[in-house]
Amino acid sequence: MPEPILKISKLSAHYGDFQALYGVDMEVAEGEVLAIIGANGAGKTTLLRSLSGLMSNEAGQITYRGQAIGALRADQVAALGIALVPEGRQLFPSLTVEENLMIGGRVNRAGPWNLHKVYDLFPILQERRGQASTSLSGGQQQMVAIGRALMSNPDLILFDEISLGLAPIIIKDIYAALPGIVGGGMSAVIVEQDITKALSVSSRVYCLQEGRVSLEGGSATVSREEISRAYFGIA
Amino acid sequence: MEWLNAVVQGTLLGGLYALFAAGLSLIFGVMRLVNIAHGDLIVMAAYLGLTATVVLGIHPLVALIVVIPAMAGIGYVLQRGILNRTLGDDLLPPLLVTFGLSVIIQNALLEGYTADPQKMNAGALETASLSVGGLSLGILPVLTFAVAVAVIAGLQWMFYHTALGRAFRAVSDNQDIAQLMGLNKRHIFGLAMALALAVTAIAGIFLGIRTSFDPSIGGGRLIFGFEAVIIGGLGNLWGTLAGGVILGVAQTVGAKIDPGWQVLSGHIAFLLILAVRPQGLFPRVSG
Amino acid sequence: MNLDSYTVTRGSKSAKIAAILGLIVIVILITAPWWAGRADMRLLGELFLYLALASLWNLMAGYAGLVSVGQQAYVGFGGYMLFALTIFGGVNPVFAIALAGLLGAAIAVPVAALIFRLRGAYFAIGTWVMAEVFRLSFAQVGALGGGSGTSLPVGIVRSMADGRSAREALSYWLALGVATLVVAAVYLFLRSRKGLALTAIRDNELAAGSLGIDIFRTKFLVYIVTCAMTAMVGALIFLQKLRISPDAAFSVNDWTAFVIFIVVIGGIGTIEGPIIGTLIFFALRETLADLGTIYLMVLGLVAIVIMLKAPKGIWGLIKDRMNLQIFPLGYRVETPDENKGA
Amino acid sequence: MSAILKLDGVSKSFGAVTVADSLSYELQQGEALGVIGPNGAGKTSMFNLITGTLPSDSGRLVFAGQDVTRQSAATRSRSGIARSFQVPQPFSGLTVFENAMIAATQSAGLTGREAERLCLQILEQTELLSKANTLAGKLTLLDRKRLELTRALCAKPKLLLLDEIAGGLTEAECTSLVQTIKDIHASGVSIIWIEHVVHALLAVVDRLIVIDFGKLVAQGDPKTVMDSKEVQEIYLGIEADA
Amino acid sequence: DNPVLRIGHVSPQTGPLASFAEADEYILNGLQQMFAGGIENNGKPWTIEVISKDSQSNPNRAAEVAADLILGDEVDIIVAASTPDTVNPVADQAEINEVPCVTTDCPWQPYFFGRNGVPGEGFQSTYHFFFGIEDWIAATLDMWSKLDIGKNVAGLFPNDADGNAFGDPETGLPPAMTAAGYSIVDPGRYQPLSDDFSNQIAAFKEADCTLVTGNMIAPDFATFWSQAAQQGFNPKIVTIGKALLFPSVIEGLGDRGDGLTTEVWWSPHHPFSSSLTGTTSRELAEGYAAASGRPWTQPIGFKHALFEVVADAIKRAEDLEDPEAITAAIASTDLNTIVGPVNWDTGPINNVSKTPLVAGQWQKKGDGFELEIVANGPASEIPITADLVPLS
Ligand SMILES: Nc1ncnc2c1ncn2[C@@H]1O[C@H](COP(=O)(O)OP(=O)(O)OP(=O)(O)O)[C@@H](O)[C@H]1O
Ligand SMILES: Nc1ncnc2c1ncn2[C@@H]1O[C@H](COP(=O)(O)OP(=O)(O)OP(=O)(O)O)[C@@H](O)[C@H]1O
Ligand SMILES: [Mg+2]
Ligand SMILES: [Mg+2]
Repeated sequence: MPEPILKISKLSAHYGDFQALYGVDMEVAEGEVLAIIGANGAGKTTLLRSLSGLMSNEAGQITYRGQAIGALRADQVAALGIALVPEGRQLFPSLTVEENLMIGGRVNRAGPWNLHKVYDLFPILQERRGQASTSLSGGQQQMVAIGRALMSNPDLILFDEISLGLAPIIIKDIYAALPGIVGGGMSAVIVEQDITKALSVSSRVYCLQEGRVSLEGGSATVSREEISRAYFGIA
Repeated sequence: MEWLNAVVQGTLLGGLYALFAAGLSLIFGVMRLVNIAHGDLIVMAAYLGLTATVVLGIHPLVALIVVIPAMAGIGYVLQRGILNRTLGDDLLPPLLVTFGLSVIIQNALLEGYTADPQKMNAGALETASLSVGGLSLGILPVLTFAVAVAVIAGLQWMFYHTALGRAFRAVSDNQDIAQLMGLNKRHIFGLAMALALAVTAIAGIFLGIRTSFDPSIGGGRLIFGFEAVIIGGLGNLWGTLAGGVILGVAQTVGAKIDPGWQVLSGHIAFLLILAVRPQGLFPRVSG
Repeated sequence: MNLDSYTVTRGSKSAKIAAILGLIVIVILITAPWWAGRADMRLLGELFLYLALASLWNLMAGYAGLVSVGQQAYVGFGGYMLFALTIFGGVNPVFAIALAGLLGAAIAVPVAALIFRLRGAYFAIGTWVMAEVFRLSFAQVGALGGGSGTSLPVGIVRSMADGRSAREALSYWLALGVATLVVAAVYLFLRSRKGLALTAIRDNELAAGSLGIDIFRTKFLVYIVTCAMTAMVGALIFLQKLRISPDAAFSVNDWTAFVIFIVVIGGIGTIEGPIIGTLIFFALRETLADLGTIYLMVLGLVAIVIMLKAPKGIWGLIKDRMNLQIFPLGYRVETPDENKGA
Repeated sequence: MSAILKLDGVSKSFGAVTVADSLSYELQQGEALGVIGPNGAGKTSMFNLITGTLPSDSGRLVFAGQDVTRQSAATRSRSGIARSFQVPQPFSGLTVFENAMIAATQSAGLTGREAERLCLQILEQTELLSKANTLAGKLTLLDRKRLELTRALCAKPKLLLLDEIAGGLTEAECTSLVQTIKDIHASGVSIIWIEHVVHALLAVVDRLIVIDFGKLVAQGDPKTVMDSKEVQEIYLGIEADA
Repeated sequence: DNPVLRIGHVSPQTGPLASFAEADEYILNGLQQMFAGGIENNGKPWTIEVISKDSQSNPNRAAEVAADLILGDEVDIIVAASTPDTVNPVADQAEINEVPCVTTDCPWQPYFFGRNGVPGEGFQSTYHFFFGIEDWIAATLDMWSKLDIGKNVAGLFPNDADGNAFGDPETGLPPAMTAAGYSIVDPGRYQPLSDDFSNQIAAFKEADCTLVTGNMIAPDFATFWSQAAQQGFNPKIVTIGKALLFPSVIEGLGDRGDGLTTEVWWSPHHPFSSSLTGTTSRELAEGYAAASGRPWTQPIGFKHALFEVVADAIKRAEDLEDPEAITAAIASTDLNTIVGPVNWDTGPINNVSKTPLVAGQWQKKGDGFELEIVANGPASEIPITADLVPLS
């Protein structure tokens, strides 16, 4: 396995009194696509928020390209080249489609992605560029969310629930675009409810249960039983 | 004719209120910050202007060149040093902290400048007037109104046509996600406060030319500012101008009926509007 | 397992000790006219009134989430009602205080109907504007001195009790009585079924609504009761001040800003907070007030520092460190083992 | 049997997203109904519409013979509709017991010892009794879900709405949960249960409905529905692929 | 050790009224030195201790500190000065607590009627000396009579203690001006700190007013005065109470301050001297100006006189241990102070003694403004120092 681009050890996270992550260990290799699965509330979103600096990490270490980033703010993490496509799309409602994309470009790292490339990837967005982002359909909004993250030319992109709430056809479109996105050597972490999809695009998979890693393995090699045991904790 | 005069004078007065309110509207819109110290900051700007005119011997309007950057700097430092830490879902921390600031500013001004009423001398500008259709319009109120319109147009343009404006809107929509886009919200908030206090500087200078001021008059002006913001609707700058004008006209028309009703009728207009439209007249549509 | 071996209690040991201590303190305070100097009694009287105002504001803002910056409307209203009822109605001042409370409730109903349409910051500003409307309206009432204000005729004050010391004692007891009444009422209310509902609303409105709690009605009730009692306190305040004017009666600084300061410094959303906050506020005032501007700047600074460093207030700090509870609101389930041990 | 709940053309949308598209069905007194559908289909939203936390755009809701369309959530709760939240909504500053007491006093309208007794009973049933004095904010996710169920039961409901309470349970826990719900059902309470853990659901419910894009796309006997083409396509699509 | 007599002093040292109290320190320091040896009463020296408290320009606070002084510091006499907002709450507390009280710097009508005083009955423990509105009217009318500039008067009265007293339709300016042959336009009481006077100005223009009078606070006057210019309202004489007392306000108005007129209750030209020190008015004013580097202001003399009256009463009281004896001594005062004679037996109403009042005009002298006395009809002992000049 090549040198990990991201290494997490003993990561915990709290919402007030409630502990959502308990000492999570994880690694992402350069250029790989990693899948994270787990039931509702398992802590997947919490993990991605911790990685991107949106939550303070009281315990544990996050190392990105050899640099400890656990204490950095989200904007500083973004500047280092980690981008998050958040759960539920979370576009800026008072910005137009193009403004949403341009906000993403603020991080301003060198790389292949720019407005043109994003419009090439999702041509429909060019048609809707001046529209309020809220007036788009769910799938188009997801495209904007992905495009917005790409605009910062990240080295590591995190997708939270990439297909949640989208019609099957749109899910197909998005997954079809995925190779084009991560193709250029970008590493990716994908949180996905649809286990089959998750396994099909990733090289390795982690399963979270109740804030702990309950399974880690190669996507091609883990068995259905292992997954369902890890997923539901069924002994 | 007298009624028309009342309405016209009220509209011009509304310009002054809109100037008080524009800065409030900006920070209320961007970071939901209820700034109790805003009125005192306006008065502080007036004192800075006074000092500049006395020390440098310049016209109050020229003093803007000094006061605007000074207030902007103070705003940035204030926001990053203190106010950023009070932001969140809870209304109380910013309320109490800005109340504390208000008390401190008021009393510091009192220590520094005494309680004597002061006024800035703008020479002929104060008394000049032009006659339009039988109405006598003071140049100063007309200028105030024009500046208010210009400030609001400028803010509006900045808000919707510049990268900074985009950043303001993004942070106000969703702070977390904006951070993910590389925006440092603390810096953005600092800039918003700097901009708000730059507007405050203009408001303070015009207030200081229009009337005499002392360290205690901020509070009374603050409430008009809030009213204008709320009447206009959250985050809508043109709405804020409309709110100011509605207040001004309500006051002068009320005063026409009975001078005792001047301030009261402004407040009543505010309450009536809210009774009918609790979101204000022109709330920004949000998704 | 037998459920009968479980018992549910609503107290704690520290609370029992505190209750006994509290009773002793109250008894000692009741006897103050026999041992305290006039100035001390006056200071205590004022402290009690601020304690009452702070507890009421805390109930409203800390429990019902109604952050009002316009409670001076009811303080002033109560004061003016005292003056009107005694001067024009010939009502006995003590009786007038109670009546002022009723009138306060009556005026709070239409006010609430209007301002309850507003949320959060809008609500706060709305209450403030409302208080200004009260101030400016009373300034229009010539019979009560208009903008100049008026003094309570000495004869009315003298009619309260024979002699100066009897009068001062009465006025002291009224203040102590109102403060005790308010704190006790807030405590009992919060322990009641409605109080439980209020705490639930504060924690989670969505769940509260789904569990049968009428959020609007509960808040409305709290608002009306708070305003009525605030009006009573206001009547008492101006019975001490002897003079009322719109600016003094409806002063946002004196009756709301300082009260918010007290509650937040002490610890909002706890019954103990306002008590501690009142003590701190008076300690600061008594030691520093003669410094004038400096005192006020110190006050502002304290507000800022506490808010930034200890947002749960002084009581919050104490509670977190020592797990103390003086006014137990909650329920405790005692397990069979604990029962055996006890 | 008479209908305890009737949805008649209930619709709701958020801008472009339609979460309830003219939903119509009846729930019989004492019936247990299962609800399945993909993520974001509008299942939770349907509960929000039934309980009144979400006002409907159009349509009519009848509960126990009464039109409740315009009633507040609180009123509906007091007349016997209780729910658990998919994302637990505890009163974090209160203890587990106090959380239960709120349901017992505010919704069921009990007082004093009677309320306390009911709470203790239910807490025992949901295996939370040992945590009665714990602050709800400190509970683990699993216990939060148990608390959701506890509170709903303490409200003494006629109609119980359960939103994904089995997710993340161990097999043993799941079995005991199924037993608990069966007991509740047996005591005459009508139940609607949203659940992704289908085998748990099938152990309890009499009937199954499938929701997709806010529309009722299939309903009927659980076995038949599970085998239907719609469900194969939209819900178990993953399995079909595999 | 000598017995100690405590004097409580309440004044607005901070807040919007602070200008009234700016000379406090100077006066109190002077007194401290003078009282260092104590005051003799019945052959026995008493140490005098003055405890000064700040009302923060807030009537609530004034009542509070007065009660503190009375109950806490157990002062034997309480004094207060500067506007009804300070004087009335303090006097009310003194009255109810039966502590001797002397006050000044507030026209007597808002003092007496504002406290619900009943003519013929008056108050038990509280005494006040200053001018009355009738004096203000007399001084003003005398000044106006020096020029023939029309009879239509614009009246501006706020809805505050002073404004209501000055604008009172029975005892205020309007009936007196009408009786003197003027016709007054009074649009009604406005709320202090108004931002707009255009309605009033329109009414004044409509009625062709050439005279303006009233009682205002400084910020309101400033607003009114520049709006008047903008809207082409150019009266010949403006005589306003309270707002135009202080040089700093006039300076703030720039050239527009030149020629404004106001009442003069005390000035360096007043031919009186202190009963305590023999200091003349001029010496007191110059002493203050030299010590503070600021121009003299009118309250200086009255603050000094307040303590003259108190010291005199202390000397004469039959028994300083008995508040009633002190009150009696105050009541029987007959003293020539630095602001003129004070004697409660000759007052217009119970508990009130009047001091002379003249009219003055701010006239530009070099860089600054001087308050010149331009009319002295009611008090001819005070010399006229300049001629009245109408506004251009
Ligand atoms: N803001 C919050 N406050 C309190 N608890 C929270 C908050 N956000 C999430 N949680 C809780 O933390 C736990 C983990 O949540 P998280 O969102 O990480 O789960 P997830 O695996 O992403 O679930 P899903 O599949 O539903 O998105 C859940 O129990 C959730 O209820
Ligand atoms: N208040 C709201 N505003 C806007 N959209 C909403 C709101 N509430 C829900 N939605 C959207 O409605 C859709 C249906 O949500 P709902 O929670 O009902 O789904 P669900 O069927 O319960 O899904 P899951 O199985 O994931 O719980 C989702 O796309 C959601 O984002
Ligand atoms: Mg998630
Ligand atoms: Mg759901």
